[in-house]
Amino acid sequence: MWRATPGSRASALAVLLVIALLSLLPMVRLVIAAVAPGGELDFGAFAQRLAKPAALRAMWHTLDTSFFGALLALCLGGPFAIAVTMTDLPGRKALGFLLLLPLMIAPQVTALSWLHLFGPSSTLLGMAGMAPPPGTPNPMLGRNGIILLYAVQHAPIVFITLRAGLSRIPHDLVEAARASGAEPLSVLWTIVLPVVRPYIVAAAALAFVSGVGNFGIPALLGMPVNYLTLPTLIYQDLSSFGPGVLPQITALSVLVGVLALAGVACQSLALRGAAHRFTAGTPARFELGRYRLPLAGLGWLVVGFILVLPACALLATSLVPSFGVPLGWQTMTASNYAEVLVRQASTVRAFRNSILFAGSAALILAIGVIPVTAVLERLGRRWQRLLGGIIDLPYAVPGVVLAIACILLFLRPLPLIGSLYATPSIIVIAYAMRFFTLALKPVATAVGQISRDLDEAAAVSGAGAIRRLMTITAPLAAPAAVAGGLLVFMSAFNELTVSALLWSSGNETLGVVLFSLEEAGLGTQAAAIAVSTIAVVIVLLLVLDRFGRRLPADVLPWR
Amino acid sequence: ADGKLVLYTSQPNTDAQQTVDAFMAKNPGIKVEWVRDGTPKILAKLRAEIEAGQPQADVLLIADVVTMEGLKKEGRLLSYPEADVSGIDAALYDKDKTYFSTKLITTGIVYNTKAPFVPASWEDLTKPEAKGLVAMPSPLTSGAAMIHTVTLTGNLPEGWDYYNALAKNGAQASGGNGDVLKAVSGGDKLFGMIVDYMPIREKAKGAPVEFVFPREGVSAVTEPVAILSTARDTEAAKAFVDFLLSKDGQEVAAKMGYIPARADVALPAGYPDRSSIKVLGYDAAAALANDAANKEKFGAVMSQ
Amino acid sequence: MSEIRVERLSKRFNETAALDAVSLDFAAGSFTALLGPSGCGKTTMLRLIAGFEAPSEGSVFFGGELMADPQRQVPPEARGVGVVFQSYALWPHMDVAANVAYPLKARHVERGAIAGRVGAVLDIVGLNGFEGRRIEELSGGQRQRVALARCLVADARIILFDEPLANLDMHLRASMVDAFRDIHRRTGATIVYVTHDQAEALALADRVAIMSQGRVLQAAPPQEVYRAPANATIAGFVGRGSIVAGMVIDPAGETATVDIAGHRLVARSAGASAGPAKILLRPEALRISPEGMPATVLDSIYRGPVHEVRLALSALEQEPRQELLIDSTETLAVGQKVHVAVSDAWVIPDLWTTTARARHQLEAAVRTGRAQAAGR
Amino acid sequence: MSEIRVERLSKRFNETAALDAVSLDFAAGSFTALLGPSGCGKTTMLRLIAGFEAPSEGSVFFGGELMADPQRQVPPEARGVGVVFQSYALWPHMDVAANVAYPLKARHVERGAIAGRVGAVLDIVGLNGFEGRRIEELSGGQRQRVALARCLVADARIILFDEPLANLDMHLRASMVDAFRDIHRRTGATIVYVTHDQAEALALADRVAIMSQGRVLQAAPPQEVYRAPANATIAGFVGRGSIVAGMVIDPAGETATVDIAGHRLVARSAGASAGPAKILLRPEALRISPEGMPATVLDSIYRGPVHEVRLALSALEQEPRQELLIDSTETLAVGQKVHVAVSDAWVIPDLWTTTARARHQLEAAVRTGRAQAAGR
Ligand SMILES: Nc1ncnc2c1ncn2[C@@H]1O[C@H](COP(=O)(O)OP(=O)(O)OP(=O)(O)O)[C@@H](O)[C@H]1O
Ligand SMILES: Nc1ncnc2c1ncn2[C@@H]1O[C@H](COP(=O)(O)OP(=O)(O)OP(=O)(O)O)[C@@H](O)[C@H]1O
Ligand SMILES: [Mg+2]
Ligand SMILES: [Mg+2]
Repeated sequence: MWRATPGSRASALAVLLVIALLSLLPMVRLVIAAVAPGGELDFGAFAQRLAKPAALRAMWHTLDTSFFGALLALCLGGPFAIAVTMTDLPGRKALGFLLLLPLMIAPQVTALSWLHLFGPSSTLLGMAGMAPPPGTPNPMLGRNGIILLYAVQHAPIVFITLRAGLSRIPHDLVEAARASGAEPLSVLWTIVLPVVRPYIVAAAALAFVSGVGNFGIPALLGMPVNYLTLPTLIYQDLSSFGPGVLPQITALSVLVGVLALAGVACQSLALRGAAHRFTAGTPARFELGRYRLPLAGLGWLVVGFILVLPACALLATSLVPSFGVPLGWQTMTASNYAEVLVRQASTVRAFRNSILFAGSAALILAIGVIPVTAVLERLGRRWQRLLGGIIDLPYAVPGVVLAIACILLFLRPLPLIGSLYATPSIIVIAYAMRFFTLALKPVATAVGQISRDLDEAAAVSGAGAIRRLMTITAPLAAPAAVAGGLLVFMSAFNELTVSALLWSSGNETLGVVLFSLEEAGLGTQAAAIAVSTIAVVIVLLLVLDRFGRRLPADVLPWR
Repeated sequence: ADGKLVLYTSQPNTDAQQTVDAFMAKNPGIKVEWVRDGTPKILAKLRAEIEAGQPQADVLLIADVVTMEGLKKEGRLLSYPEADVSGIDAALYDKDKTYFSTKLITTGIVYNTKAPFVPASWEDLTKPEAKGLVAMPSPLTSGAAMIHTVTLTGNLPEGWDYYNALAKNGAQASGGNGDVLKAVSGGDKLFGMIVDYMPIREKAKGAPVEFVFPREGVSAVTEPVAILSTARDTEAAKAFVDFLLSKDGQEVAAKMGYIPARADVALPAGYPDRSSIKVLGYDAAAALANDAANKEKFGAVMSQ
Repeated sequence: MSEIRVERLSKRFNETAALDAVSLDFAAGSFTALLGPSGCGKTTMLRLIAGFEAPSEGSVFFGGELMADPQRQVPPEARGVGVVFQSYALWPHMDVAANVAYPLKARHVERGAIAGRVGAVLDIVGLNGFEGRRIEELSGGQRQRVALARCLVADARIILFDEPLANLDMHLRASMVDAFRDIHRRTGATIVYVTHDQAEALALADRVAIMSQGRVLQAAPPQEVYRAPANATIAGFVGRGSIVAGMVIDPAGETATVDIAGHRLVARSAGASAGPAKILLRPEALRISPEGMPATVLDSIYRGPVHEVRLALSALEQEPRQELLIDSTETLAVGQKVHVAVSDAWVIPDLWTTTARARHQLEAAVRTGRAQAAGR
Repeated sequence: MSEIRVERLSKRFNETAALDAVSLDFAAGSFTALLGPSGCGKTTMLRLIAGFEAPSEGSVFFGGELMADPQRQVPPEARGVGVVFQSYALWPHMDVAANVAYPLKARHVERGAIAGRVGAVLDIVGLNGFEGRRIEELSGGQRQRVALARCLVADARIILFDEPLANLDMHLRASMVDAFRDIHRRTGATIVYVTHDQAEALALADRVAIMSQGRVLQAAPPQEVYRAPANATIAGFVGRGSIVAGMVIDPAGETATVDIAGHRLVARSAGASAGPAKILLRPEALRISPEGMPATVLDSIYRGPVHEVRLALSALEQEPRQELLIDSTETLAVGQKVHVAVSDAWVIPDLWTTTARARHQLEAAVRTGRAQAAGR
C-alpha cells in the first residue's frame, strides 16, 4: 500500500467531484446561459450587458455595502464571541444564544421591522413622542441602513465562526502572555486575535459573501431610494418581459461571482503565514472584575437593540388586524395567528417542509464536510484556495439565479435518478449547493489547526485514513461541524430566494409563504408567521441545548 | 373531462387555492397542480424551463396582458377560438383568442385617514399639500405598475409631464403594491397609487386607509388566462379557461374581492357602482415594444 | 521578610485534591526546588502562585501583600512573576525573536533597548541565529530554550520554572543550570523551580521541598534532605539507596548503634529510640570490601561510569528479602557472594511513633530554610 | 537480517539539513539509542522511519522491503510501528482508557480482550484508576505515561520512542526503564530510542548512535562509546570528563604511554601515533591521592551524593589552562592544592591526521553493532 496510490487519489477525486457537482456545475451552467443563450455563443452581447452603467453602479454598491457590512459585523459579532468564550461575563450564555437569532429572521423581515422602528409609524418612537412627522424619509433607507442591517444579520455568522476558533486556544498561551506582564486587553490584541486570525478572516469572508448575495435587505432598504445592488438589479431585470431576461441576469450573476472570487483572493492574501497548529485545550478565562456589570449591561443593550426591539416591532405588527392599526387592548387580536397557523394548511406544511429541507441540508453538509476538508487538507494551498473560491460562488450569486441554474440542470430527467424537478430533493440539493461554504469554512479552519501529531499517532496505531477520519479528525472537528450545521439550518430555514422558483405544491417553504403574504399586502399575517418561526427555532435550539449537555464542551456555540 | 393540469399563476395564495378548488369542484376528473409566485418570478421560472427545453405549465393565469402579448409573439400561446366570451368586453380578450382577461384590477389612489385632504383626481397628487407624501409602485419592479404608467401617460393630457410634476413633488416610486399599502397605512406616506382590492380589504379590517377611483379614470390589469402551446392536456386546459370565463368562475373572483370581467356579475362589497369606474385603455402591443424605452424614461423622470 | 508565603493553600479539581493545605515560605532571593512524583501537585502550586488558578482555600502573599484567597485574586500580569511552562506555551504566530521580546514590549521597554536584550538572552540559551525562525520549525529542545529565554528577558522579581530543562541534553542542562545560578546571583530573584531531576534540584536550590499527594513532606536544604530525610517516603524518593529493616540498640542522640542483619554499625539519627527501625543506606556509603555484611549479587546494570549492583543481604532467613544498592566499578557476576562495608547510615524517624517529633522537625526545617535564605 | 535499514537518508527543511546522508542498520530485536544535542535531527530520523515525512534523499527499508524513498512512501499505518511522541500527541476528545485502547480497536482486536490489555498496560505505567480521566485533567508526567501505555499496548514489531521519559521523576523513570527492558526482552521488538539522558541510553540500549548536526558520528555498544569515543565531539558529549592536551610518547597498539602536564601514564588507544594528542579523563578514573598530577581546586558543587570538583592542572605555565573534573566525597576548599591519581585514560583518535582510520573505525563500529545485534 503506497501513499499517493489509486486509493488516496480516488478519495481526492471523489471530493473534487463533489465540489464540482455542488459548486462548479451550477456556475458553469449559468456561464453557458450567459454567453451562449439558446446555444449560440455571443460574447459581444455578454460584454455589452455588463458594461451598462446601471450594472457597474450596482456592482460598486454591492462591494461597498458588503465590505463595510462585513467590517461592522466583525465589530459586532467579534466582541460577543470573545465575551462569551473567554470571560466571566454574567449571562454570557443567554447573550450568545440571543445573538444567534438575527440569523433566523429572514432578511426582509429584519429590514421591515427596522423600517417600522424608525419610520413615522414607529409605535416605539411614537410612545416616546419622537416619531418623525409623516413623510419624513426613513433613516434606514439607503446605503447606511443596508450596511447596518448587513452587520446585524451577519453578526451571528461572525460570532459562531469566531467562537469555534476562540474555544480552541490553549489556556497556557494566554497565561504566558499575562505572566509576561500584558494586561488582558493587550493579550487580546497581541496573542488571542492573531492566533485566531484564520477564523477572523474566515468570518469576515463569510459575512462579505453573505452581503454580496443578500437580497432581502437591499430590496427593502435600497430599492425604494433606488440604491441598487447586484441582486436587486437582477430582480428588477427579472420583471422585464422579453426572452433576453435570462442572458441578462446570468451575465450579472457572473459579475457577482467575480466579486465573490475577489473576496476569496483577499482572504487568502490575509491568511498568508497564519496557519498554526496546536493541540486544542480549554480556553483561558479573563476575569472582568469591576467591568463585569457595566459590560454585561452594554451587551444586553446591544442585543436589545439589534434583536429585541425589532422582534417586538414584529410581534406588535402580528397582533393587530391590519397594518397601521395602532396596537392597544381593543385592537389586539390573535386572528393573524389563527389564520396562518390554523386556517391555512400551507403554513403548517411550510413549517414542516422548512424544518425538513433545512435540517436535511444542514445534516448532510455538517457530516459531509468533514471528509471533504480532510481531503482538501492534503491538497496544496493553491488548490485549497481555488476550491474555496468555487465553493463560495453559489452562496454569493442571488438565490433566484442559483434556482434558475438548478432548473436548467435538473429539469430534464437525469440518468438513474430521473427528473428532480418539482420534488423536495431539488430544494435540498439547491440548499446544499448554496450553503456548502457556510458549513465548510468553520470546519476547514478547525481541521487546519488540529495538531498533525494527533493524526500521526493514530496512523502508527494502525488506523487507516478512513478510521482516522472517523475517530480523530471528526470528533475534533465536531464543534465546528455543529456550528456550521447550525449556520446552514438557520440560514436555510427562512430561505426565500432559492426556494421561490423551486418549490412545488406541497413543497412550499416558510420563506415562500411569508413572502407571498407580504406581496399580497397581508403584512400582519406575514409578521405572525415570522414570529412563529422565531418561536419554533428558539424551541428547537432549546431542545438542542438540553441535548447539548451530553455533548462534548463547546459543540454548541452558545454554551 | 378527465386529466391533469399544471397552472402557473401570480394570484395570491389564498385566491389561487379558492380558484382551483372551485374549478375542481365543477370538474372532479381534472387534477390541478398550481404554482404561485409574483409575475416576474413565475416567468423567470417558465423562461428557465423553456431554456431547458421542457416548460412545465399548461395554463398561465398572470397579472397582465403585456406579458401575454410577449409570449404570444414568441408563439408560446395556444389559440382557443371556441372560447365562450359572452358578456365580456371585446377589449378584454385577444382578438386571436390566445388570452382572456378574467377580472379587472384597477389602480387608483389610496390615502391615509390622517391625510390633510381627500384626493379625487390624479392631479391632486401633485399639490403642494402632498409634497413628499406620495408613494407608488415602481414599474421597474411591478408589471402592473408599468401598465399603470403607460396608461396614465397615454391618457392624461400632460403625458410624461405628469410624472415630472410628481417627481418634483417628491413622490417616491418603489417596490410593489404591498409596499405602498404598508407605507400609507403605516403613515410613512399619506397618499399612494395602488391596486383597488388591497386598501378596500384592509379598510374592512380597520386599517386607517381609504381608496378613491379618481375622476380621470383608472388603469387596470386584467389577469388574463392563456393556454401554452406546449400544453399536454389541452382539453383540461380549455375546461379551465371555460370555467374562469363562466358566470360561476366570475362569481368566485367577485367573492374574492375583485371586479369581475363579465358585466353580468355584480361587483363585490366596498366598490362603487360599475358605471362610476372609468377604465382607461392602452395599447398592449406598443407597451411591449416600448417596454425598455418606457422603463428608461421612467427612470430618467423619477431620477431613478 | 519572605517574598512568597502560601498559607494553608488548597486546590481541588472536582474530587481530586491537587494541593492540600500547604503552608510554605519562600524567602526573598531564595531558590527553592519543588521535588515530587508525577501528579503530586507541583505544577498546581506554581499556577496558584502565578495567579492562573484561584485557591480553593488558603491564601498567597507576596512580600506581605495578599495576592490571592478564595474570594479575590490579583491578576497574573500585576504580580510581576516570570513563568516557564511545562508545555512551553510559545505563541505560534510570532517568530522566536518576537516571542522573546514580548515581555519587554508588554512592559513598555523602549524600542531601542529591546533588540539588544533579546539578542543577549538568546545568546544565553544558545539560540543565536534563530531569531527569525517560526516556532513550528524548532525541535523540542529548541522550543524549551525559547520559553526559557522569554522568561529570563524580563528580569522578574519572582521566577517560576516548571521543568524547564526536561527536554534538554545533559550538557545543555549543565550550561542552563549555570545560567540559572548566574541569573539568580545577579538579579537576586526569588526562584521556585519544579523539576523531577533530583541532581538538578540538589545542585541548584538552596532549599528543596519534597511534595507528595498535594502535601509538602519536608522543606530543607538539599544536603539535609538527602542525608537526613524526614521519613521513609522521602528517603525512598530522594536519591538512590536502600531502606533496610534494622534494630536500634544504643540510641545516643545524634547517633545510634544499629544492628542490620546481625551486623553492627553506628548510624546518624535524630533521637531515635531503641527498637526496630528503618535504616537508609546510600550506595556511595557502601563499598565491596573483604569484610562487612555478607550479601549475594542479584543483578548488575551498566550505568555509564559504574555498574549499579543489586545485592541481597544474606541474613538469617529473613523475610522479606532485604536488598542493597551499590555502585561498583568492577563487573560482578550474578550470584557472586560479597561483603559490604558501610561508612554512613541514617535511622529514618518513625512516623508512627514519633509523629509529634517529626512535625516539630519539619517546622524547624522550614524555619531553617527561612533563616538561611534571609541571611543571604 | 536487519529489521530497519536507512541508506544515505537526508531530510531538508528549506535550507536546514535536519538529516544529512545517514546510513544505519538496526538489527532485528536490537535496542538502539539515538543520543545527541538538541536539534541534531533525532526526531527527524524517527519521523522518517515512522513514515510521517518523506525523505529528501535516500531510502528506508524494513526487513529488506522498501518503505520510503523520495518518490514513494508506505503510509505509517501500514508500517506497523509504535511511536511515543515527544509532544505526547494524546487525543483530547478521548479519556485515558480510550486513548490506550485505540491501537487495539484500530487493529480489530476483539472487544472482550481490549479492557484486559488496557488495564494491564496502565498497570505497567502506574496509572491504574485513571481510566476515565480526561487528558486535560492529567499532569505532565501522567500524560507522558498515557502516551507510553498507548504505544506499548499494541506490541508492535518496531517501537520508536522520542524522549519518552523526559517528564518523569527518577523513580518512575527507573521503573519505566525496567518496563522497557522487559518489553524488549518479551516481545523482541526492534527499538529506536531517542533520549537526551545518557545514563538512560547507556543503561537501556545495546547500541548507542551519537548524532550531531544531522549526521551519525559513532554507533557502537554503550561501553565502547563511553570508554572509547571516536572523536573529541563524542568524548565531550557523552558522559562527564575532561579532555586535556597530552603527548603520545610510546604508542603500542592497544595502549600508549602519554605525558600530561609532565606526568606519565599508560592510556588505552586505538593505534595512536606519537605526537601531541587529546586525552580523555573520566571523573571516576581520577582520585585525590597523596601523589599524582598536582592540581588546584577551582570550584566545587554538591551533586547529591558527591561533590563535583573542578581542578586546574598546575603545570609549567601551560596556555590555555587545562581543567579536570573529579568527584569527591569530601568537601574541598577553593584554592586548595591536591594531587590526582589516574587509573584510566583514553587517547582520542585525531580526526585531522587519521580521518581515514577514524572512518574505518566508525564503519567497523557499525558492523559490530549489526553483528552483535544479529547474534542475539
Ligand atoms: N484541570 C484539572 N482537572 C482535574 N484534575 C487536575 C487538573 N489539573 C491537575 N489535575 C490533577 O491534580 C494533580 C496534580 O497535578 P499537577 O499538574 O500539579 O502535578 P505535577 O506535580 O505537576 O505532576 P508532573 O510532574 O507529572 O507534571 C494530578 O493528579 C492531576 O491529575
Ligand atoms: N518543520 C520544520 N521546519 C524547519 N526546520 C525544522 C522542522 N522540523 C525540524 N526542523 C529543524 O531541523 C533540525 C532537527 O530537528 P529535530 O526535531 O530532528 O531535532 P532533535 O534532535 O529531535 O532535537 P530535540 O532534542 O531538541 O528534540 C532542527 O534544527 C530543527 O530546527
Ligand atoms: Mg507538572
Ligand atoms: Mg526532538
